[in-house]
Amino acid sequence: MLYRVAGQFKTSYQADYALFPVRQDAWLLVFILLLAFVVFPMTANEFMFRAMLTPVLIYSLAALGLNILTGYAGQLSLGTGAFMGVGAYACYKLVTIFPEMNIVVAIFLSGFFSAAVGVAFGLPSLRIKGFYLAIATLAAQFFLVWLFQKWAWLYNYSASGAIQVPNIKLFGVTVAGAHATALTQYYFVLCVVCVVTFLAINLTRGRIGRIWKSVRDMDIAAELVGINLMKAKLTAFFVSSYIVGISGALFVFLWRGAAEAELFDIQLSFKVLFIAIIGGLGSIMGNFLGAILIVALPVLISFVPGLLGLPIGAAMVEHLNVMIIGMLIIGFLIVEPHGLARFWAMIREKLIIWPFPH
Amino acid sequence: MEFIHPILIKPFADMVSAPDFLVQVLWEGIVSGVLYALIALGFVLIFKSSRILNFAQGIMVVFAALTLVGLYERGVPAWLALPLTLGVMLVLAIGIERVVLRPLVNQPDIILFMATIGITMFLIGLGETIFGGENKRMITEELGIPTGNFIFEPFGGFVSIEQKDLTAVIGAVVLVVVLLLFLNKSKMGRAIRALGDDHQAALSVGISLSTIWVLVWFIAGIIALATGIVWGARAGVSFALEVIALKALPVLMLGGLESVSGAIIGGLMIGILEKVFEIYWGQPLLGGSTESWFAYVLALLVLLARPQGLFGEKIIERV
Amino acid sequence: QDTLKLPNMSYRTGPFAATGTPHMNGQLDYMTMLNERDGGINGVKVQFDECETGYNTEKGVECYEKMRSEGALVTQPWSTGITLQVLPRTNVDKIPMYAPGYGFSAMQDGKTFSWAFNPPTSYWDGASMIMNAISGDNLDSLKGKKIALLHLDHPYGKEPIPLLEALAAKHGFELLLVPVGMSEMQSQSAQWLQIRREKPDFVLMWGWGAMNGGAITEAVKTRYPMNQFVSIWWGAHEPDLSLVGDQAKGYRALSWNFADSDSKLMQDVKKYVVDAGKSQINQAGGEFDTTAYQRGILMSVIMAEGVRAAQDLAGTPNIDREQLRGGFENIKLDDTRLAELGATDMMAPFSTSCANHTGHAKAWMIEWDGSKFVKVTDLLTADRAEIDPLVEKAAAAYAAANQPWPINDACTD
Amino acid sequence: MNAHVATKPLTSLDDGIAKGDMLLKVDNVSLSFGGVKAITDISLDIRKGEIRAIIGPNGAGKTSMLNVINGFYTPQQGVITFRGKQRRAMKPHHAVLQGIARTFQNVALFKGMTTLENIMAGRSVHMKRNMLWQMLWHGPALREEIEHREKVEEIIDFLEIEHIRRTPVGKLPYGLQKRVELGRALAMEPSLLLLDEPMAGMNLEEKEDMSRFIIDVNQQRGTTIALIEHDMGVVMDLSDRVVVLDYGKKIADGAPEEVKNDQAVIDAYLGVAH
Amino acid sequence: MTQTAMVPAPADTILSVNNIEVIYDHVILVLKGVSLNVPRGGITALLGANGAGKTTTLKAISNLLHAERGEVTKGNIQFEGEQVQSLSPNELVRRGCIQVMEGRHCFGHLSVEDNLLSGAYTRRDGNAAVRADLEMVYDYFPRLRVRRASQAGYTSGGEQQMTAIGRALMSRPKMILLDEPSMGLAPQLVEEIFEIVRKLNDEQGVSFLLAEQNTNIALRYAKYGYILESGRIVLDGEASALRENEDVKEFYLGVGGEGRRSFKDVKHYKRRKRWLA
Ligand SMILES: Nc1ncnc2c1ncn2[C@@H]1O[C@H](COP(=O)(O)OP(=O)(O)OP(=O)(O)O)[C@@H](O)[C@H]1O
Ligand SMILES: Nc1ncnc2c1ncn2[C@@H]1O[C@H](COP(=O)(O)OP(=O)(O)OP(=O)(O)O)[C@@H](O)[C@H]1O
Ligand SMILES: CC(C)C[C@H](N)C(=O)O
Ligand SMILES: [Mg+2]
Ligand SMILES: [Mg+2]
Repeated sequence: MLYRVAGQFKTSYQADYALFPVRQDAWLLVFILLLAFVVFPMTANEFMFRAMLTPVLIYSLAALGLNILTGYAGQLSLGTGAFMGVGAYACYKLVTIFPEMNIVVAIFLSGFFSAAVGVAFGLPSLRIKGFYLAIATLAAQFFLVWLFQKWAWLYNYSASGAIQVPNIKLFGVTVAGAHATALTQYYFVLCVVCVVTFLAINLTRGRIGRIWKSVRDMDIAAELVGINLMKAKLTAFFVSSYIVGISGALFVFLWRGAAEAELFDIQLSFKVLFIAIIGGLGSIMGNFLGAILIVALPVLISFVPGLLGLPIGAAMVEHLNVMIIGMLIIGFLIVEPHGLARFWAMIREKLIIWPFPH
Repeated sequence: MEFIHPILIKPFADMVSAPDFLVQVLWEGIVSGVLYALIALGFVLIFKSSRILNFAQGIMVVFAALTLVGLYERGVPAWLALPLTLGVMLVLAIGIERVVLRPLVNQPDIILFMATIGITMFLIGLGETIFGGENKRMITEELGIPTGNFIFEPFGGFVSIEQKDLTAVIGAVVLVVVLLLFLNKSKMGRAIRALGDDHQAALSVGISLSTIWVLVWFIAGIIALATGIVWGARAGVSFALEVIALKALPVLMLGGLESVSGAIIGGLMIGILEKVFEIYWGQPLLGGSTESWFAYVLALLVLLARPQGLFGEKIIERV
Repeated sequence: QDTLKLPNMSYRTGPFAATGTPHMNGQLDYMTMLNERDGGINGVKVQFDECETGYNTEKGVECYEKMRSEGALVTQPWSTGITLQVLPRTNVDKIPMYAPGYGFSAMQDGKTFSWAFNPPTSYWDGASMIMNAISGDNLDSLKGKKIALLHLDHPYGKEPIPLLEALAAKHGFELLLVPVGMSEMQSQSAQWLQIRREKPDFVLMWGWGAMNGGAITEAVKTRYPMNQFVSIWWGAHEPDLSLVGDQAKGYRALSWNFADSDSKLMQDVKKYVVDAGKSQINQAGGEFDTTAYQRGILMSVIMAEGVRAAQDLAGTPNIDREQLRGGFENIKLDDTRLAELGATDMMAPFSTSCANHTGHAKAWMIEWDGSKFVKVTDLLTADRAEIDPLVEKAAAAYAAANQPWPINDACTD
Repeated sequence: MNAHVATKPLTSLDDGIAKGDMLLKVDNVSLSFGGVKAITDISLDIRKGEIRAIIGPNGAGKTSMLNVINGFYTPQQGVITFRGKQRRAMKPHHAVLQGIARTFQNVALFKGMTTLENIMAGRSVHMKRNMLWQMLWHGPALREEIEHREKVEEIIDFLEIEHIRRTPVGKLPYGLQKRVELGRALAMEPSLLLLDEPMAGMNLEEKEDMSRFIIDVNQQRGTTIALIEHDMGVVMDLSDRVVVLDYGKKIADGAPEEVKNDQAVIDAYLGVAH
Repeated sequence: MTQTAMVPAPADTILSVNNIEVIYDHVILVLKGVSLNVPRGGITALLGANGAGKTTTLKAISNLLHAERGEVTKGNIQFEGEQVQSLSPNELVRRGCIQVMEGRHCFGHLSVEDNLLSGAYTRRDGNAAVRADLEMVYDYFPRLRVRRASQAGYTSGGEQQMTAIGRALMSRPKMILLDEPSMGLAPQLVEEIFEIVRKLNDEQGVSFLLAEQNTNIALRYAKYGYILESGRIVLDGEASALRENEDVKEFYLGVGGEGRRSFKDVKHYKRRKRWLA
C-alpha cells in the first residue's frame, strides 16, 4: 500500500500540473535529493566522486540533451560526442580569452556555441530522416573532431594539442583545475544538473515537448496538424545541443581537467546514446538510471575479480568487462526495449495496485 | 583572387604534371573503395532483410579474420582453417538469431541498432579474450593469394599495384555478381526483400524469419571473412580494423541502404574521391587527415539532393 | 605497509597492444623476478598491479584515480596523452609520476615538475640525437632539405615538433608534418602518397602500436629508401619488421636500449620468471628476445633503482610517496651499477638529480639487417644547448597556465 | 475530475463568410505521380456550413484530393481558392493556420502520446508562449496551458473519451483512435474539416456514434465538413452534396439522391447491390 | 449458450479453438476463454466491436502473437485435429492455414507480382505449379494482372487488399483467416471480394474464418457466426439465425423494428446494451 494513489484527487488543472501530481513521487524525489546532497557527500571517498558520482551526473546531462533530440523529437544523432566537444572548447576559449569571466557564466554561454553548431548540422533533418539523418550527425562528429585537432587556435597552440583546464575560483573556492577538490566539483555539477533537469522537465511536458513528440511519432501528421516541422526540429537541435554543450563543458572543466580531441570521438557519442536508450528514450529520469548502469557499473564490475580474489590480469578484466557490458546491453534491450524508465514505471504501476493484482 | 589558384588550378595542374602519381592515387582509392564496398555489402544484406543497421559488421570482419589466423596459429592447416572459420561464422549467425534477433523482433530500428552495438562489444571482448589483442599477420600466401607487386612504369614514373589488391578487386566483383543474382532471381532472395518491408506480413505468409536471418547473417559472415582476408593482407589483423566499419556507413548512405549495387558504386566513389581530395586538396590546404570526414560530408551533400541515397528505394510517404 | 605498491597502467588490448604488451610484460617480469629472487626490494615485496587503459586517455584518468585511491606509490601512465592529463593532478595529489622515455619533454625540469620523472631520456633528447645522426653531427648540412615527421596525431606524436621546428628555423631545412590519425594507422596510403609526392630526404617516425607496422609496409610499397627512414625508439619492434623481412633492410631506429638475451639480467629473468612459468610472454613468438620486452625490463630496473635510492635515503624499506620522489631524484645508474645488475651495454649510464628529472641517457642508432637489429653507431648525444632553453620556456609557460603552480627554487642541480 | 463545465460552445474560426457561400473552390486541378495520374482536371466547390461527401472507388483519387486541399501535395495544375485566397502550393502547416484540419485514412495519431497530449498537440497552433516561460512553467506559460486544457477537456467531454484521457493512443482500439483523431482535428478549431474515411473499420454502433459527432460538429459549431466514406448509408444520410470520383476524374456531383441513381456512379462504384 | 469446457471437436472440423486466453505484455488480458470451431469447407464469421479481440483470436491461431509480445496462456488450438499452438507460423502455412492480416500489409517495395510470388514461399511443388496458381490468382483478380509490375506501396487500398488475399492463395491454403477484408473498400469491391471468397470456398474448398465489422455482409456470406465481446464469445449460431436475433439486429445490423434507421436520427442517449454488463 506504499504507493496508493487512490484518494489523491485533483480539484484544479493547476494541481494536476504540479511537478509531481502523485505524493509518493514527490517523497521519492526528496529522498533522492537528500541522498545526493547530504548522504553521498558524507559517505563517499574521493575515488567515488571522481570515478562514479560526478561522471554519472555529467553523462546523465549529456544523455538528457541527446534524449531531447532522439527520445522526444525522434531525430537520431550519433554526434553527441562532438557537440560535447564544441561546448568544452568554447568554454576553454571563453575562460582563456576572458580570464575574469565567472565560470558559471562561461559554462552556460558555451552551450550557445554548441547549440549553434547543432542547429547547423540539424538543418539537413528537414529533408533527411531516420538512419539517413544519422549520417548528418556523423558528418558533424568526424568533421568537428578533425577541426578540434587541426585548428590550433582552439587549443591555444599548445604543443600537445590538448586543452588544460586552469585553476578557476568561484566565490573564493577553486572549482576547476587540479586544485579543486572532488567534493566541490561534485556539488557544482549537481547543482547545474538539477537546474537543467528541472527546466528540461518543464520544457518537455508543455507545448514544445508535445510538438517534439508529435514530430517523433509521425512527422507527416505533425505537419498536417499545423506544426512547423522546421521550427520544431531546429528547436530540438538547439535545446539538445545546448544541454549537450554544457555537459561537455562540465565534462572537461569539472571532471577531466584536460582534454584532447580524441576524447570527443564517436565512442563518446555511442556511450551517451547507450545511456539514453538503456535509460529509456523519451524519459528524463531514464537518463540518470542509464548513466548509473553504463558509467558506474563497469567501475564496479572491474572490482569484482579483485574482491573475489580471482587471479585475472588487468587485460582480461577489461576484456570480460567489455563482453559483459555488451551482454548487459543486449539483455536490457530484450527485457525492456523501452528502457529502465519504463521498467520503473511498470514497477510503480504494480506498487500502485499492490497488494491487489489486476 | 589569390585563394582561387591553390583551390581551383594548382591541384589539377599537379594531376596533369605527374600522371603516374595520379594513377597511383586512383588505384589506391579503388582498393580502399572496394574494401568499403565489401563491408557495406554486409550491411546492405542485413538491412534489406531486417531493417537492422548492423553495426557489428565491422567487428565480424575482425572476428572472422582473427578466427582464421588464430586457427592457423594453433596448427590447423590453411585449407582446413578456412571452412572451419566459415563454420564459426555460421554458429555465430545462429547464435545471434537465437539470442538477439528473435527476442527483439518487431522492435524499433534504433533498438536493434543498439543491440548490434551490444553484439559488437561482446565480440570485441570475446575475440580479445580468445585471441589476444595484438596485431597478427594474415596468412596470405598460405591461402594461395599472390603477394607480389606489379610495377608499371608509365609516363616516366611508376605505378605499383599489389597483386593481393588486384585479387581483392576481382574477388569483390565476383561476390557482388553472385549476390545480385541471388537476391533478384531466387525465391530466398525475394523472401529477403519481403522481410525487409514488413516482418509481420512476411511471417503471416509463412516466411520463416529464423531461417532467413540465419542465412543472411551467415552470408554477411562470409562477406566479413572475405573482407577480413583482403584487409588483413594489407594491414595485418587486429582490432583496429574495426574502425573501418564506420567508413561503410557513409558508403551505405550514399549508395542507399538497401541497394547492393549502390554499396559498390558508393564504395568506389568514396574510396576514390576521398583519396583524391586528401592528396590534392586536403594535405596541401587543410592540414591533411580529411579522409576522416570527407566521406560523411560527401554523403550528406548527396543526401540533401536525394534523401534516400543514390540508389536507395524511394521512401514511400503517403497519408 | 608490507608491500611496495607500484602499479602500472597497461594495454594488452586494442590497436596499441601490439607494441604495448611486450613492454608491459617486461616491466612485470622484472618485478616478479625481484620478488622471486630477492624477495622484493630490500626485503619488501613489490605489488605490481595493472590497470588496463587501451592507450585511451579517458580510461587512463580513471585508472589513475583508481590506483591512487588504492594507495599506489607511483603512477605510470604509459602514454604521453595520459601523462599530460594527470600531470597537474600528480602535483596536487603529491604522487610521483614515472614515464620512462616518454611524456612531456619539459618534465626534465625538476624545479617546475617536482613530481614527474621521465628517465632515461626524453623525446626532445631523442629528436636531437636523430637529427645529429642523420646530419653527421652537422645540422647545417641539412639546409634546403626536406624532413618529414610521420607521427601519430596524438600528444605523443606532436611532442618532438617544437624542437624540430626550432631546429628547422635555425638550420634552414623544411619540416613536413605528416600526421596519422588513430583510425588511419593501419591504412596509411594517403600519408605515403604524400611522402611519395613530396620526396622528403628523411622520414622520421613517431609511431606506436599498429601504426609502425603499417608505416613500414607502406614504405616498402612506396619504394621509399629505407636508409632514409628513421624512427624513435618505439619503432624498433622486431615483429613489425619481420613482416617485410629483407625489404626493410636499412631501416633505423634510435634506441636507448639494446637487447641482449645472454646478459645476466635477462638470464635471471629467464630463470626465475619465464622458465618458472610466471611470465605472460609469447615464448614461441620469440618475444623474450625483442627489444621491446627487454626495454620493459629496463624500465622496471630504473624504477627499482629509484625505490632503492628512496629506501636508502629514508633509512627504511617501507617508503611513502614523498620518499619515493626523493629516490627518483637520486638514481645513479653508472657503469658499475649496470654491471652489477648484469645489464652492461643494454643501456647507457645516467643519473638524475633534483633539477634533472630525465637523466639524459645517450642512445644508439640501431638498424634492421633483414632479420634483427644491430647497433650501427656509438652512443649518441643530444644537443643540450638547443634543448634546455626550450625546456625552460615550456616549463615556465606550463606553470603560468596552471596557476597556482609551485616552483622549487631550492633545486639548483 | 473535471471541475470546469463548458460555459460557451466552441466556435469555428470566424471567417466572415456567410453560411452557404463558397468556402473552398478547386479549379481544374491535376496531379500525377510519375506516370500515375491521381487527379485529372477536377473542379469542385465546398460551401460554408455544408457536409460535402467525396466518394468513389479505391484509388479514385479521393485522398489525393484532400492532400491537395491541405497542401500536402502540390498539384501540377489548377488553383485552389480558400476563403477568397488563391493558391496552388503551400506548406501544410499554413493550411492549418488558415483553418483547414483533417483526419487520416490510416490513423495518423502520435502513438507514443496520451489522448490528452494528442488533442493538446492539435492546439499547438493556437499557443504562443515562448521557450523561456515554458521552461519555468510559471506565469503566462502555465496560464496558457490551463486555458487550452479547458478547451481540450470540452472536446474530450464532447467525444465521450474521458476514460482514456491518459492512455497512450497506440494502445487504444481502432475505433477510439479514430475518435481521438477527430478530437485532435477539432482542437484546431478549423473552419473546414476534412475527414478521410472516419468510419472505416467500425461496427454499426460506432458508426452511429461517429455520425452523431459529425453532425454535432457541423450543426453546433458550424464547421464545414468534407467527408470521404465508403459506407453509402452514412454518406446518403449525412451529406448535403456528393461528388463522385473515378480514376482521377469527376463523374458526378450533386445531391445524394441524384448521385445515387446516376448510372455512371452505379457502374463505377456502387455496384448492383444498392 | 457458449461452451467453455473442452468439447471434442466434430469430425469434419478443420479448426477448433478451445478456451484460449491471451495476454499481451505479460499484463493485458485480452482473450478470456474463447472457443470456436470452423467446419471443413465452411465460412465462419467472427463478429464483434472494435477491440473485442477478433484480430487477437486470429493471430493466436496463426501464431503471430509472439511478435507483438502476446502469448496464449491457456487453452489449445487444433488444426486438422492436431495441436498447433507451438508450431511456427511458417509450419502452419505449410500445413495449409494462412492469415490475411488486417490492414493489408503488402510488401510495399515489391511489385504486385513479387508480392504474390512471396506467398508461395513454403511451397515445394515446383515453379510450374506456382506459375499456374499465379495465373489463377490473376483470373480471380483481373485488376492485379494490370498492375502486376507496380510497386505495391503505390497501389490503391482495394488493390492492396486483393494483393494480400491473392498472396495468401498462392500458398495453396486449406484455410484462410481473413481479417476485416472489407475495411476501407468501396461497396462494389466489398461485394466483389466476398464473391471471390465464396467462389474460392465453392471451387477450391477453402475454409474461411472471417473477422468482420461489417456484420451485414459477413452474415450474408458466412454459414455460421460467433459474436465476440470484450474477449468472450457471447453469442453464436447459424448465420441465418443470427440475422434474425433481435439483439444482433438492433446493435449490429442497425435495423430496428421499422427497418433501417437513418444515421441522422441516432439519438444521443442511446447506449448499447451489454450482454455481459
Ligand atoms: N505518394 C504517392 N505516390 C505515388 N502514387 C500515389 C501517391 N499517392 C497516391 N498515389 C496514387 O494515386 C491514386 C489515387 O490514390 P488515392 O489514395 O487518392 O485514392 P483514394 O481514392 O483515396 O482510394 P481509397 O479509397 O482506396 O483510399 C492511386 O493510384 C495511388 O496509387
Ligand atoms: N500488441 C498489443 N499490446 C497490447 N494490447 C493489445 C495489443 N494488440 C491488441 N491489444 C488490445 O487487445 C484488445 C483486442 O484487440 P484486437 O485487435 O484483437 O481487437 P479487434 O476485435 O480485432 O478490433 P478491431 O475491430 O479494431 O480490429 C484491444 O483492447 C487492444 O487494445
Ligand atoms: C611507450 C609509450 C608511452 C609511447 C607512447 N606512444 C607515448 O604516448 O609516448
Ligand atoms: Mg483514400
Ligand atoms: Mg482487428
